[in-house]
Amino acid sequence: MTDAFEPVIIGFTCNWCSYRAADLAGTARVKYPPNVRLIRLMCSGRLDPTFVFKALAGGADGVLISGCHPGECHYIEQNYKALRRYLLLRRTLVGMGVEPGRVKLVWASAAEGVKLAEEITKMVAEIKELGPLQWPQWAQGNGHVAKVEAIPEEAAV
Amino acid sequence: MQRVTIDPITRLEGHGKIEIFLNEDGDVANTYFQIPELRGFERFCVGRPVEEMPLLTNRICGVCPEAHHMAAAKAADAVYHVEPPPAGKKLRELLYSGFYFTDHTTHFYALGGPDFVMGPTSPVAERNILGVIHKVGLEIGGKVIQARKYGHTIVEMIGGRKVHPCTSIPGGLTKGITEDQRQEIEKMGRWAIEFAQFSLQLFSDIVLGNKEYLDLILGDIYTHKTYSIGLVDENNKINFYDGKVSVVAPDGERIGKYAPNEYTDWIAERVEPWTYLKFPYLKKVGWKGFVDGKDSGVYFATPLSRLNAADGMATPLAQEQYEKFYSTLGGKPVHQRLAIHWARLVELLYAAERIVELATDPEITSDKFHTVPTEKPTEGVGIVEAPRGTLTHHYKTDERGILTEVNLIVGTTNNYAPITMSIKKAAQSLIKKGTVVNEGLLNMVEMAFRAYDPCFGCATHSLPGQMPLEVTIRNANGEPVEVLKQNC
Amino acid sequence: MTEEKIGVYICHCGSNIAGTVDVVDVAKWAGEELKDRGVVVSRDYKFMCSSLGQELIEKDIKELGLTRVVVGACSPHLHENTFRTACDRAGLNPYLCELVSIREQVSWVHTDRQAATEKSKAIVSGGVERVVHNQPLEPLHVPIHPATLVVGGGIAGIQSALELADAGFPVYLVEREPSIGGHMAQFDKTFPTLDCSACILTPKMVSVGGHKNINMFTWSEVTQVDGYVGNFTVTIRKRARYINEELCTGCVICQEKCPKKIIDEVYDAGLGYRKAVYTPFPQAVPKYPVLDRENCTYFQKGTCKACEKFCPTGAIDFTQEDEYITVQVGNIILATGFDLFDARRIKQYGYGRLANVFTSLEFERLSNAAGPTNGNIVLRDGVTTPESVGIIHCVGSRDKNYNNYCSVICCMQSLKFAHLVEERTGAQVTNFYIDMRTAFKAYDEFYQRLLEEGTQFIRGKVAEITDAARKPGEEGKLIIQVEDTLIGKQRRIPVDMVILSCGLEPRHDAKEVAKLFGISCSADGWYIEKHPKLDPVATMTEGVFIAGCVQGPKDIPASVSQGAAAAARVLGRIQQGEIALEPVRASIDEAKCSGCRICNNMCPFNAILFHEDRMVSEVNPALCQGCGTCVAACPAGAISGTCFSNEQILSQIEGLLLLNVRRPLVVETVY
Amino acid sequence: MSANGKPKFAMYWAASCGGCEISVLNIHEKILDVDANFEVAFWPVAMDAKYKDVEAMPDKSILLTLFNGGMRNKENEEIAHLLRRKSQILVAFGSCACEGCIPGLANLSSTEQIFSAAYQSLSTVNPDNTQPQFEYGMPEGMISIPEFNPVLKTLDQVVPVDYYMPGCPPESHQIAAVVDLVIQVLQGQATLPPPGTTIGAGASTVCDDCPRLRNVKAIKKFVRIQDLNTIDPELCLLEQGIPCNGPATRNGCGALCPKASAQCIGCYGPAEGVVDYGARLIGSYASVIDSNDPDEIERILDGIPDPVGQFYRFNLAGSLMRAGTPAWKGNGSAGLGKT
Repeated sequence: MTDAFEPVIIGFTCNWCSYRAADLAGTARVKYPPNVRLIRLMCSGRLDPTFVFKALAGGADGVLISGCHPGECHYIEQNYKALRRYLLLRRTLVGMGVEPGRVKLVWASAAEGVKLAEEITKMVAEIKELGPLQWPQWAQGNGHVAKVEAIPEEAAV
Repeated sequence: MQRVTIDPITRLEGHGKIEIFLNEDGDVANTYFQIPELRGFERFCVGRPVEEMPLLTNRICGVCPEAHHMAAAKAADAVYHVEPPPAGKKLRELLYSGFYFTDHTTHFYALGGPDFVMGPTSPVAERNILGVIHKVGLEIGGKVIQARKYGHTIVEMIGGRKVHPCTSIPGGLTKGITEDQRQEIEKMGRWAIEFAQFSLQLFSDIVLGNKEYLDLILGDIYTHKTYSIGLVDENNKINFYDGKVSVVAPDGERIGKYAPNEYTDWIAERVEPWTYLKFPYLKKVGWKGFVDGKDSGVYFATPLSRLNAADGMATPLAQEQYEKFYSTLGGKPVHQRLAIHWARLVELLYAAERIVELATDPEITSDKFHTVPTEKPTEGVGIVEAPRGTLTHHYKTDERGILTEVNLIVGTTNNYAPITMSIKKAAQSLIKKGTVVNEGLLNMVEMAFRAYDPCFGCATHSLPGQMPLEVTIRNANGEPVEVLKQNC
Repeated sequence: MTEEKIGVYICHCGSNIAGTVDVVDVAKWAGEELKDRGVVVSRDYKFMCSSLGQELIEKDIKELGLTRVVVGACSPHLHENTFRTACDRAGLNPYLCELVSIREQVSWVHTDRQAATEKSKAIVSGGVERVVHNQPLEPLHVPIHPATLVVGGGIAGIQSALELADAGFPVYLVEREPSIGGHMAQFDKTFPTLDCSACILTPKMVSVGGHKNINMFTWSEVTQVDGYVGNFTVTIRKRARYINEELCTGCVICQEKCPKKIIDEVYDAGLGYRKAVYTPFPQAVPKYPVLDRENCTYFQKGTCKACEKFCPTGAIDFTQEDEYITVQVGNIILATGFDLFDARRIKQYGYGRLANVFTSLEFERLSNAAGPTNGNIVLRDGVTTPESVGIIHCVGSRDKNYNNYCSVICCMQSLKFAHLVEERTGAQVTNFYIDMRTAFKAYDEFYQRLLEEGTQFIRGKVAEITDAARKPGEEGKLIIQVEDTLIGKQRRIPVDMVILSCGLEPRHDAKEVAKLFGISCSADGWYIEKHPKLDPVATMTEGVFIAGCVQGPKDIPASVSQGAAAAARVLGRIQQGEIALEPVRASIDEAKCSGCRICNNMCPFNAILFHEDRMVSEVNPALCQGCGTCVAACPAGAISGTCFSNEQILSQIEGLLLLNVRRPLVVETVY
Repeated sequence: MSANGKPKFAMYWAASCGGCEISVLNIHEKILDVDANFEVAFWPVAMDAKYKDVEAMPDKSILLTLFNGGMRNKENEEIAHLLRRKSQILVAFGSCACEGCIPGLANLSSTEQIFSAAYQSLSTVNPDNTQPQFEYGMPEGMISIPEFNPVLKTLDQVVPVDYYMPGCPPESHQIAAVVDLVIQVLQGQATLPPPGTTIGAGASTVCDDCPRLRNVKAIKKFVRIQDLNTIDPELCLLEQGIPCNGPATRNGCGALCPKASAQCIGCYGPAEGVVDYGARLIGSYASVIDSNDPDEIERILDGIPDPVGQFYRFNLAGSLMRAGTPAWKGNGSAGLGKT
């Protein structure tokens, strides 16, 4: 790792909206930091909390979950399931001592390439603030303290 | 300087380890009974909802999970300032009596019993439950297995599971019992009374009828004049599930009784750097080291101490046995540790009688077995008598009932100091000028801590096999000088 | 360690990728670092999507016996099909090919060459780990039922229905109102040609009414839609007309004899009256009237039955009840149109408070020869002809307080109004606009014409309309307060009549209807097309198309073209006879399913059924749309999904994080 | 093979409560079959248990070792490595060895926190903050206790494991069945399942064995069990708002707790093929919450005050986030195949 901390963020995108938004950002040559690596799902409803744990346990410093705006789900209402899971997942992560800011839910329509790019830029900056996720050290049990007591109300929903 | 290491011995949590140091003259300089394991329940239970405790703390001990289940449930009741309805309390006590019956049976026939039934000097290979069965006959062996099964059945009927029961919640239980179950339990209870009486008869025939054993029991090796504690009801009769803890001085004078929420005024724990387990002692008297007498805070909590701390038994047949016990052993209190085995049988009879009492209680099949808590949860202490000693659970929670602090004083822990003392005394009496009585040392040291039935003891001997004991005598550099090992 | 033989192909895309990413290094890295992950060949090429590039892949598949292919190039949405087809040609199942995007997601959005190159490596590594778990699949083939459901009897729906019916395929046309025709039937003239709306619409309505392939349900609504593309089952509620259509001749004597008058809020925009039993307008199709139960004296008071008494054919039937009819269709076209913006919402314009403020629709009726005033443009009093008229554009449109979008038709309709007013009353007309938008054929010419006709134009958003006179000459007038942005002055223009050129809004129930048909609305409520440019009449839901204003505000020609276009798309499907679908589907392992029923309400397409007898749930692959929500919901891990399986995604995560090439994060203590 | 021709059997407890042993004892007469078919080579509860005797045995000379308890200290790990070397078949026996069990919750805390909770508890009198020392010099000489691990590990995070036998404790009838199987294998009447298999349990979840009625789930609120006036004895507990882990927990116990109107707490661990137990519960519980409004969803979630404890009660040490070694490691390329 270089001396300046460059976080790795895994992003889960919906095939119908946010992945297309990412495409759009590309076609429009909108710039954002290279710290995020995207995975395409058919729907944010496919997002299994396992994926998030897997990413964080595997060394990612943050996870971005994005889906269609409420009411615009290609599968009618599955993004609401994603919302429900995200809220419970976040509580669980907080219980494990992971700062809530490390996992974010962002709604982005196929037209919102710019918004997605902005959200990514914002998140990269926030994660840099938080610093590296100390998972390996926690896994060793070295001085991990569940420092995050409450969930701040900055739900990105 | 030489050292004797006995490792591992029957363990409590993890292996027990005994270090015996000899001085230049070859006499015992000191002994250390180490408990080399810690799992951290008092930490990781913090943050959990209090109603989880009867389930989580089960896992402290798979031998007496029922005790933790009950102590936790009572502490949780206290946290919510809620009383289970009468049926709830009685169901819990019935479950608990069933457990006591199994546990005491197992201990006497599988662990403690063999020493007497077979004789302390009999080959180790025979000094186990099969040996007992061979000597007293197969059909008794059958009875023993039957007794264990019956106890487990009662536990499962009310607790939902044979090991780690799951039905106690703040304010009572999740379920009751049907009339059919009640009848079955009553039937088993009546059988249990006969079995308990039979066991006492067996004890008096084989042990009391034999001077050699009596001397052994009354001998000085296993005598410590310590304080005795035990849970008693409002009439100062023994109760396993509920009441106040009575504290009796070595001279038999009751210096007081404390309610669960007063335990911190009475009990304190000492940390030693060479073991993971703490040493509880009487706060009012103070810690004077591993010594007995009225000035030393060391106390013990066993069937014997419970008899000492109480004025009698709450059931008629057990009361008779109680009186016989003291008249035979020359009045209260009794300090000879081997008498714990006999005292245990008196409790066995009490447990059996209690099963029938509760099973025939008209309220026992009521469907009012739970009170919904209405008050804000705060703090609470729950105390029950585990077979191996007074068990204390103390919880503090936030207003949602999430635990913020947990303190546990576990059954066997109460006896950590006296066990250490008994081991030292046994060693001293048997190691003189560097000469060691092999079999004697092994067996006597064994008996020393086995009398207390430290956790896991009950499981230890129920299989054909040999005692897990070996003594290595090493010099100060730790090089083995002599190895004594039991062969069979 | 995998047995697969993986080929990796990195595209330069000219300089599109190579300009920012060291593609040669990426290809080299993959060939070396990912060798023990199954990569047997790794190449870079100028244009992978070119025929030469594709041949490169095909050659390797044949000669090296590749079992998996990873292409690092552009977005799958662009060329996934290209490379899948290439693999297919070489005899490799197309679904064993994975296209990862290092253009849209890397070279086009990043600038730092090193960082971009490293990220590309990670993305390729993710593709490699994932592709190992891809399964060979076959697309699903679904037969197409030849019948089509068209919802909405406006001009767009009419056009679709006729196109399909004329091509010889059955159509079910469902209309909520008593007659088809939609908004167009309410207009007098149509811009820019000013030809009579009725004259051009009525013939189409008639041919729909009489078409042997069109089954028309007016006064009806769709209540349920089941099934999937090619095979929808649609339930239609045919509301009771209380008219026996067999017997009714459409003589409308009942309408004449009916004693009950009601203000006609729908067709006459509240300006005229209708009866309790009525046909909305003379040319209505079908010709049968409707008896409106809420207002019928007999239904409300129990006596009257005048209509029944006078009906020459005894066609009145008070016992009629709603009917529910189920039809099978292969495709659906939604053409449910728009609602007019409710001008009351803009208080300062005084509509509903100031008598002589009219909405555009009201004006359409006023100016309509068949309307309540027989085409006389008069004030609310019904007699006075206005001497000055103000027409306000963009009412409820291009306004962040109401609707951000432009309603497209307002400018042209305002010009039309201005022309009609001047033509018929000679009144002075002033148009208040923000911008004039007169694109499309012959529109701007019309604007020029109006300028010549002397219509005044003031550029500025009207602040207020009031009857509070401040200056002489304002008494008894409506004063329009506006900032004239061309001269940069506040102005007060007194007029007799104000016409609010109201914008278009999605139907009030657009969201429920969208849910019913399984399509999605944009935030402002218009239905979302599959692609805004390349596929404007299809939706993300296979087999459901949209036409006319449901997709967004548009004028008549555009609506007609979309109606025809949607029909053409459907005809194409019908001609094919079947459709191939991506095999993205979920399935349940019955051995693992404990029947907990948690997945049972996960599926909006009702693809999950529960077998009470075996106590297990099952996914119907025909109904499953492959969203994977149930897969993530199954507590037992008994549900798996093709194309996006746990193995694929978890492996991709490992690849993206380079765990496949990195040392363990935590080194085990070994004794 | 030993002198008497009987294959060697071993059972060991690391950091455990002894419930596993009790459960083994509760197979009653079956225990005699074990004695008849095996030579008990090493079983601390039963007999002489000097480690160096085991060390003296040739590698792979023990046919079957049932290993229960978690890896709480260095001694536990040493024995795990020792027994792995000496055993042909090593079975992770019971929840502690399989997934860490309740003591695995300690992985949420640091060693410092655990020690201060234990040795500064409110009944402890410890003014100079004495704490156990791994090595301590007494006047008579040095004595030692095993070094405390910073995290509790599962057995397969320390050594490769052949089979997993879940449960806290494994139910006696399941143990009996496995004993029968192994004996049949010895007599050539059966073959062993492929390594890595979970034995003595089902492949589905507790709901499979639960007699309670269940409907399509739509949860409006989660309740704390003590707050219910009455628990419907017939209806699915989850549908009553009680967070029952049954849907995600491997079957094998016979749904004992739900049958007793107590929620399943998950002691049999995840179902076949599941990567992360808690993630399955998060995904499924949240999915059936009957609201799309973030605030209302949060209110409903307040009914689960301790998500980590609820979802990882037995599984934390075996979970992706709190595993002692990186979760992806040793779990197959996709972290699958481990139960």
